[in-house]
Amino acid sequence: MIRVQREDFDPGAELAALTAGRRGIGGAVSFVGLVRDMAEGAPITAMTLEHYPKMTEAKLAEIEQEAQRRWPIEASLIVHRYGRLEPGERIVLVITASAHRQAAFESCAFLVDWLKTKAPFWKLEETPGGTNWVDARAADDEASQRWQSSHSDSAE
Amino acid sequence: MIRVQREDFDPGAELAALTAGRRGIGGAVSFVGLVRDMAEGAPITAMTLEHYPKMTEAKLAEIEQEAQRRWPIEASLIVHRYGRLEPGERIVLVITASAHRQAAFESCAFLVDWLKTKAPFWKLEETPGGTNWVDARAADDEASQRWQSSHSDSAE
Amino acid sequence: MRVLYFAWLRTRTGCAEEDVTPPQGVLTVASLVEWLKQRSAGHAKAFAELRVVRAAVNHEYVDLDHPVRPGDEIAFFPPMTGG
Amino acid sequence: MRVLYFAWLRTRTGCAEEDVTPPQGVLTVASLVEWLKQRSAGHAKAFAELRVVRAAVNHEYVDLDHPVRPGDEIAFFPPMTGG
Repeated sequence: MIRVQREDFDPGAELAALTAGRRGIGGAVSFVGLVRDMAEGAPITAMTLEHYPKMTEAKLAEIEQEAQRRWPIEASLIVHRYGRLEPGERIVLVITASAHRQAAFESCAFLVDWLKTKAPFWKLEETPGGTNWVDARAADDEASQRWQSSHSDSAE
Repeated sequence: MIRVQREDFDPGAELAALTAGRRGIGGAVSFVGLVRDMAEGAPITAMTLEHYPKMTEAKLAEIEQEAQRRWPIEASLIVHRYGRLEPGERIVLVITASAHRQAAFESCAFLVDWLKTKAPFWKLEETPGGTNWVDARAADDEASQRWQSSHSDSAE
Repeated sequence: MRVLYFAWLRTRTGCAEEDVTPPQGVLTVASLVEWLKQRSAGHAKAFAELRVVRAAVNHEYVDLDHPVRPGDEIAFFPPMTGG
Repeated sequence: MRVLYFAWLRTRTGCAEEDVTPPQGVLTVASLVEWLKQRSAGHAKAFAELRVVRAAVNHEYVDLDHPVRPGDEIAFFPPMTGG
């Protein structure tokens, strides 16, 4: 399941709803991304997430389908916020649940890595010295690329 | 933080409490282990977790300290239940939070892997055909051993 | 064609969306970019460093040699930084 | 010494905890096991397959050659299956 929203989300309620009644689930892994008050040593006062509404949900659904193709996932959820957020606020929630923990851990890490480089979101940081658009990190490209394989072209 | 308890826990409330006010956290990874209704193709009606009370908290604390030594963790929590649980019920919660998501993912997976082989818990399954003690899985030993290094002796 | 700009491409062009009718010779994303650069100093600045510009045509990521046609929705943006 | 049994070692011995006073020659976990096996058929069965028996002395995991002393708490259990 995919949701793109301005509002906050409740990670515990989402997890409970996703796993309810699915008794083949042995492990559920959740990732919550939060706005930090520092980036590369400089203070951050707020972060605004811009996105491409007509494209965002479709791209997130493609990424989720790719994870379901690669791992035996019983249930999954991506919730991504947009708009202006302050330090400590939640940005993104990714949950994957599977019979076995390894599939849940790997697929959740995969989704987060691919989100960062393949979903049409851009971050504007506010700092005491002004605003600046966050540069894509080379480390995120590398994290995303470690999941590449000959089978992954469909989600490109 | 470590807790060993008979009662259920609320993963969302635990996550919120653990990350509250810690604005250096960029990502929090949670693992929830659940009782499945099947094990190796056979139906499970309940699962009883036995543990060694005088040893459990100390061993979990050692494992948590080892994770904190290996990764830059801002906050972590292990909650492990004991007693009789039915399919769909939560068994264990592991949360790790860090400035960066990779440390959070790796340290959470590490804690879950080590829990399985180093914390003094034993599972008794109830099936329609009777009860049986769950065998340690060779796969869990392998998962635990992938984290071995020359530095890890202290937590053995 | 409808052209959309995101993040610093939007702030540099001063424009989130615009309808454009490029001349017939504009057949690819790359030639559209060259034509858009002439619209304003802001457009020229937005496309000054193509290495950090990504494009989508009709909601699919594409390379600069991808064809563009009347009626297409073309978006320009920097590398994504979601999650 | 206090001896504790967990999981199927508890069900086979029929005992969760017992205080024992082994003879002076019992100086290691291994020799304690040999001595405990003589207490009952259940004890003998519990320790029949030592490959799948683990031990702790005073709350630390140990090998079978670890020393035991009067006053120690010695626990026997199968490989752990938590998480």
